[in-house]
Amino acid sequence: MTNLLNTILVIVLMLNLFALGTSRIVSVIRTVAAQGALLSLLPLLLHEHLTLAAALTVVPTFALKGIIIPGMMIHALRDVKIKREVEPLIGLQPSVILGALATVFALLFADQLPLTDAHSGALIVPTAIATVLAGFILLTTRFKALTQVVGYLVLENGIFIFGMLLVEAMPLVVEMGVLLDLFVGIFVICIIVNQINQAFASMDTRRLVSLKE
Amino acid sequence: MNVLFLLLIAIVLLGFSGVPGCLLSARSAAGQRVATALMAAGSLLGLACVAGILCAGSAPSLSLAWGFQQSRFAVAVDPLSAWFLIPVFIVPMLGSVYGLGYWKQAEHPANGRRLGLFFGLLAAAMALVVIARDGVLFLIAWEVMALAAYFAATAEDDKAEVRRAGWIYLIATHIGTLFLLALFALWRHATGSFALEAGHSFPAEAATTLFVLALIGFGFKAGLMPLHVWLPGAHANAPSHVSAVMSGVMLKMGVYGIVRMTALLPVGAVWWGPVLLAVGAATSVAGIAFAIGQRDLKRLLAYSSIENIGIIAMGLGLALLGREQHHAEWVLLGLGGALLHVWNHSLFKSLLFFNAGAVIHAAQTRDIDQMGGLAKRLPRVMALFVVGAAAICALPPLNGFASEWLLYVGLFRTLGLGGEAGAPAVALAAVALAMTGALAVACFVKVLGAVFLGTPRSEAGGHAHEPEAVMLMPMAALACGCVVIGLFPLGVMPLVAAAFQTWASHPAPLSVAASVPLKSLSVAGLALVGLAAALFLSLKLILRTKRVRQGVTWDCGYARPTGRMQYTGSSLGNSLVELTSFLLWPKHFRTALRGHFPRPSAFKSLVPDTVLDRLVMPLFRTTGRYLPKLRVLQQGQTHVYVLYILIVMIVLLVWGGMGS
Amino acid sequence: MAFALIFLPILMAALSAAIPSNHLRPWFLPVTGVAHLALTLVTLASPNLTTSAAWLVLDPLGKLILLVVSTLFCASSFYAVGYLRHREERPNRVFCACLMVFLGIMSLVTWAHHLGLMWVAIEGTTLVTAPLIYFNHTQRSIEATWKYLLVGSVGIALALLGTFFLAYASLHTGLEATLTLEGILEHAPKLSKPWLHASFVLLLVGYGTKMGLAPMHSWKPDAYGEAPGVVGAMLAGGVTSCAFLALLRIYHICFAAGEAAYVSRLLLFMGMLSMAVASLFMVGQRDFKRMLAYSSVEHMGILVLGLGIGAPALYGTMLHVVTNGLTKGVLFLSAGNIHRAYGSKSTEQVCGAMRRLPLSGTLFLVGFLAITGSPPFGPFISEFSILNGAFDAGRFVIGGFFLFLLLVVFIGMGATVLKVVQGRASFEARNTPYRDSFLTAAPIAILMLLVLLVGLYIPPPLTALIRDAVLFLEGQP
Amino acid sequence: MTIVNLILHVAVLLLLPPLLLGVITKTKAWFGGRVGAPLLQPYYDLAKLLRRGMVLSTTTTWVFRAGPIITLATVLLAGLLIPIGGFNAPIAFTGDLILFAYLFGLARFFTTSAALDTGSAFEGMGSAREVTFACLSEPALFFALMVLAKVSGSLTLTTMLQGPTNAFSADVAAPLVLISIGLFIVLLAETCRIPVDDPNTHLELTMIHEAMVLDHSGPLLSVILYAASVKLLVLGTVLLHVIAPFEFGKVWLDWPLYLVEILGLAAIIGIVESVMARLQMRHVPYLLTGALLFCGFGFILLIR
Repeated sequence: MTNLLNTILVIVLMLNLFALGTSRIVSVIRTVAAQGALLSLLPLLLHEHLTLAAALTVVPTFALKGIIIPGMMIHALRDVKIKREVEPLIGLQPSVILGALATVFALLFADQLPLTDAHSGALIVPTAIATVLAGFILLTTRFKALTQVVGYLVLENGIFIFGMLLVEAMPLVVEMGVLLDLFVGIFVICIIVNQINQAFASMDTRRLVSLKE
Repeated sequence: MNVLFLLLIAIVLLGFSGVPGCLLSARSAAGQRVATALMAAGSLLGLACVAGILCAGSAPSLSLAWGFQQSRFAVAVDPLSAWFLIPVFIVPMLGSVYGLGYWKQAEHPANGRRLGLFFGLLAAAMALVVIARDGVLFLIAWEVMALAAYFAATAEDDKAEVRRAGWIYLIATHIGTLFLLALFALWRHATGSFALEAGHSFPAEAATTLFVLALIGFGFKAGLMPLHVWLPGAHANAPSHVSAVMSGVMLKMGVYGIVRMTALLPVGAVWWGPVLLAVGAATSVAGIAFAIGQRDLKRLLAYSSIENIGIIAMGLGLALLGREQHHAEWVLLGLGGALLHVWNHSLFKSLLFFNAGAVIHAAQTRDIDQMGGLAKRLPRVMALFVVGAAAICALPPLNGFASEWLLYVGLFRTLGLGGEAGAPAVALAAVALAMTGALAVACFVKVLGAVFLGTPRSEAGGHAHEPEAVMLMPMAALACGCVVIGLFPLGVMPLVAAAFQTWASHPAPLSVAASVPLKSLSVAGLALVGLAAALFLSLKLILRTKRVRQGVTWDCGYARPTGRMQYTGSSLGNSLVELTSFLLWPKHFRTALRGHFPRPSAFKSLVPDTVLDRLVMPLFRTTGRYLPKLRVLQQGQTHVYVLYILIVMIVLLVWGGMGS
Repeated sequence: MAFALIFLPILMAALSAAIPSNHLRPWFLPVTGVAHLALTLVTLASPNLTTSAAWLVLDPLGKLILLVVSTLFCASSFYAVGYLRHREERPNRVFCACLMVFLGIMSLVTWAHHLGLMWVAIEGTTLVTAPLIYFNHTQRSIEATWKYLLVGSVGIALALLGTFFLAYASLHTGLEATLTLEGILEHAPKLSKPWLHASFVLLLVGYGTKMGLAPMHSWKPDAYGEAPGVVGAMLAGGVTSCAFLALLRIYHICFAAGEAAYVSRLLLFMGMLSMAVASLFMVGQRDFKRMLAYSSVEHMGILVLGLGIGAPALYGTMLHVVTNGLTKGVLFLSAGNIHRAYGSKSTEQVCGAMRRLPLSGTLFLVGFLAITGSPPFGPFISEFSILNGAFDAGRFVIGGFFLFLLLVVFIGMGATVLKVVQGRASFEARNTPYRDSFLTAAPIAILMLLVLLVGLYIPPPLTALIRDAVLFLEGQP
Repeated sequence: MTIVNLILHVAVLLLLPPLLLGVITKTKAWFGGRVGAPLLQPYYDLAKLLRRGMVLSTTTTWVFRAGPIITLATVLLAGLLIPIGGFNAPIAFTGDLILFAYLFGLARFFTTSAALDTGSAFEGMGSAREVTFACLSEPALFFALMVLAKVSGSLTLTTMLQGPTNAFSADVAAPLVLISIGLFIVLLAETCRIPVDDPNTHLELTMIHEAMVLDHSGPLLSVILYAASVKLLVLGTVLLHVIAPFEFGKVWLDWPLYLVEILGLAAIIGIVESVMARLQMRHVPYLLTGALLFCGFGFILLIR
């Protein structure tokens, strides 16, 4: 079981790096969608016996992370002219390297945090942290509003991964709350992104610097 | 019925005296009259209470619980408070009467009501400061006083210079307040409560910290150099009766604070007294030196206030030294001189500011060098001014001399006469005092000569007019005060003895009268007056038979003298300014004369405040220039903002440590 | 009772959204506000109403915040009517609805005794306030909203991660994972330290972002600057208080877990940093609404600092939540009026407000004096108590630094405020249509009076409430 | 006995002063190889001036008349505060030394004001110089008084001035010498003699005292001249007490002794005036600073 779990997690890490490495926004979104879909399966692996609760967690997660939100983004992307992230703050290569470094850091940092026997051996914590960091890298190095939203999504994915540690112990309500909340959050952000698009005829957040000291 | 309730009622009357006016129209004089009536009622009631308390020889106190932890609404009136209460009740009352003529509501619809409101509030707050016996209450009263003074002084806030002066005052007073916050917080930390009661014992360093905090915090208000920066501007730009109250009474609140704290603190380190003496000496000499350099009449008066505060500080320093070295006589003379000078200064400085108000009203300028010859137009004002000026120069037989005389004798005592132990170095302060006296004479001769004597230097002075009675009466009252105290200082000595007991926490071993022959001083004063009168009469007799011709002033054969040929105030003070230029750093603006037929040339000199204009302002400007450079941290780039979050998270994680 | 307090505003929001009239709709706000305040007072008065469900408990801390939020909303709601009168041209359906939902969610925060639920609620505040900030639909307001949402969401995401860490901290020690406050407090001493520390940092950063602690405050000046005054007041007085409540919860847990030393070190650092950054950015600030935002940053710093000083300063800190909330209301609402009257919020155009708007201008000035800690106003008492606390805790250096920063803030803020209120207004500024009306001035005056009251005489019930809150924090209910 | 002394004291104070002026001018004349005016010339002048009428400038006020009067009153009172000859002063009390010093301040205040009252630039210059130099001579005087107080252990002029019986004991001799030099300079400055000021010149630009009294005429001028001479006597007497504290303790010996001393002092002043030139105006402060330093060092020497 743990091996399968870890393989998935490693794939997730790879997807992070891929997301960092590609420049076409569509493919970034697709990557994250795949990541989300993959993650939504995790609960099934963690539960020894498949419960209704777990199933209830999986379905909406899959729907949200895999389909709805990416769909909205691509929809938002449709009426934007530019298709690729023009010159990120740091180039694609460096950001991939940064991502790799972040992964290493995550592995080191995870050793500081003791795990219960049930979770020992699983790569959950390092993956979670690495994904969060990957999200941060996307957020801080990309200029397109959409890409930043994607970064936020990756961030949420990382948190979701960590949530897996608790998924059996925690009452479902939190999970649901999280998903609902994530959904609404991304939803509102996408609305604003559209507004930005209409108002500025661009998604380049570098245009949004009229408010400063 | 506790007399303190009456006193509180009086304070409330003062505080709300301006309120009815605010409800009336902006041009109705009624509001102002009501305000003055309320001020008068409150002040008289207050004076009655103080008199009653002093006669009864009691020290009533009152303490009610209120909202704050470890703090009570505690007020009390002991001789020290009573001493400072009296000017608080007298000067603002006279000020508001003076205001009836000086700041007519009808002529100042824009700010008259506001001024009235804060004028009353200022008086009330000062009274509360003096009787407060609880740290928090004291702070509240203190800040209300400071803010009320700010709003009263910036009545004409549509003028840029008024705004600037007010802003400097506000910053200075706020710094002072912050020091007082620290002071009372430490006090509470050391004694366990905010109650301001003597008899606590402190570790030495705690006592010293408290003393230093008090010295700085209250020094800002009192105007000790170099904390005086706010004083000249604020006094110059405030309406004159506000300046009178600020200079005459509000500065004394700073003095009161120092007196009170030193009374509360146990006998401290040996250097407290000398430090205060040195600061006082420096303040007085520097203050009066700066005063001589001024062209703005009210700035000049403000600097002379600084000088007088310095003199008071010397007295306190002597008293502290005496208390520390167990010389009751030094304490008696130092404290007595200081306290008496507090009264005297509030009398003659208010008088002088009232005069200045009348003069400025008449001449439409504050520039001394534009005035002149006002004696002919304002004879009464001039006569009253002469009294005030002579008094502030500590000339016998007026009140200024009485207080400085006490201080002198005290300082001379430190020589260690007749074999008793002494601290002769301290007596050097007497020399500083003497120098101050001589400079003061120079300063006020300059004012008297340039403002009142000679012939008008400008048009406006030409048709100035005597102010109305409501403005003259307060001045006359204050002048009488100066003369009476000057001739019969013995009368107030019982109060001094009582104050001594409060401050030194043991009764005075010997009365002031026993220590110094004030009676003989009165005799000498009366002798002087008699002598002068006799000579005056005899001269009259002689002149009755002689013929007295009128003519133009002898001008060495110059055909057509004009007013502008007179020696100006600046030129009168110039030689002294040059003498003290190491301290004053005067600025000269002159255009050189060139060629056989030089073009018209002008010379101008002014004395900026060394501390403010050469130290503080440049400092502020520099910081103001470099701080905004930090703005680059916030350039509106969202991803940079997110980066901040990441960084701070990592820093906290690493710095905090996992602590496993 | 919880449900009443939470769902009444939401219900009213639905109703208001339903009715068509742009003119009548705003009146729903005061109705809601008054009703909510009344319910709040009833709840505070009667001890048996404070538990509505396992997760919905109103402890003293919640009571305090609820009181602040409800009072502030009540005052602002009347102001909002007056404000929307001047903005008839804009549809206000979304605005009114969101404002009321906002109140409901904030009530939820105060009641929530389940950290997950509380987190959801706080995220909720982020979402409903976005449209409020976006009310003007200008490019600048879009930008402000975007930054508010993105930075806020990132912060809140970290808070979620922190919450999970906390849950795992209890799970790790073999207890069943729980996020109910009681559950965690029960086993607090047994929580696994590394997870607890990590979660505290994440929660501090996360909720600190919502509070606007430097350097996570970057959204604040933009959002406060672009939002209408009434929204600014609710953000600065409401949201920040709620976020601070969240932080209090974590502090409570760490305190119970015996981690006070570790926690206070970080809190002191963040508090000092926030005060310093705020004061630096206030110096020479030309935009008086942004200046208010920085003042808010500064006071969040003071709160955190007080928390970091610990037990001796807790009373002052709790009091400061109240005084800061109310005073911020005064400042933002009056600033809103001035902005409306001059059509600008830069000190280059705005001067002579005291002559142009006697009421708002004066209230703005007095509010400034109050917030900078001048006696006799409320903030003085709270800040002074914090200073006393610092000295009692033996942190004299911190105390001195605190005073120094207060001075810098006073100078920076005062320069701007005095520019605004003093002097003479320009001709065109004098001829703009806006005048002080009862609805736009009276609520501010009432808030100001409350601030003054707290400064002169703290009502015994409030004192009792604060004392309870402090005792509750120190774990001795 | 005291009555006699009192009468003598007042008589000397009132009558003697002009004679000093006479002696000084006589000495100067003698140095200049002239016969010079009779010793009693100053009395004749005063009498003549008293008989004259006077001219008042139209710009003046009562201050102009008050100046001379108050000056005279103050110097006379000062004269009553100091012991003349070997006898107590009529008015003596602890701290009268300060009154003594400040009486001159009062006189200065009104003299200079009276000068400014005329609105003439020259009198302005005179007043400016007067008040400026006073700022240096006053502290010098106080240093001297402090030395005397310390030496005599008293704050009463009578005791202080008659005190220094042990004047020639080693430890106080040096300070006393120093302050007597300082006092002499102060005396010259306060009484407007060469090298500080020249009472005979009439070049307005270069004068102090004479410049201030340009406009006074007739009786007022006589009052001024008389007051100046009284001032000379008073300060001279103080100086004498310091430099020549001899006394026999017998009335019929001490008064003559005093007369000899004071006239001798006048002669010395005359000599100084004859052998020295007047300093440039801008150098006068240095001279006075010198006096200040002498007295200051005297004090430091004493208390060290």
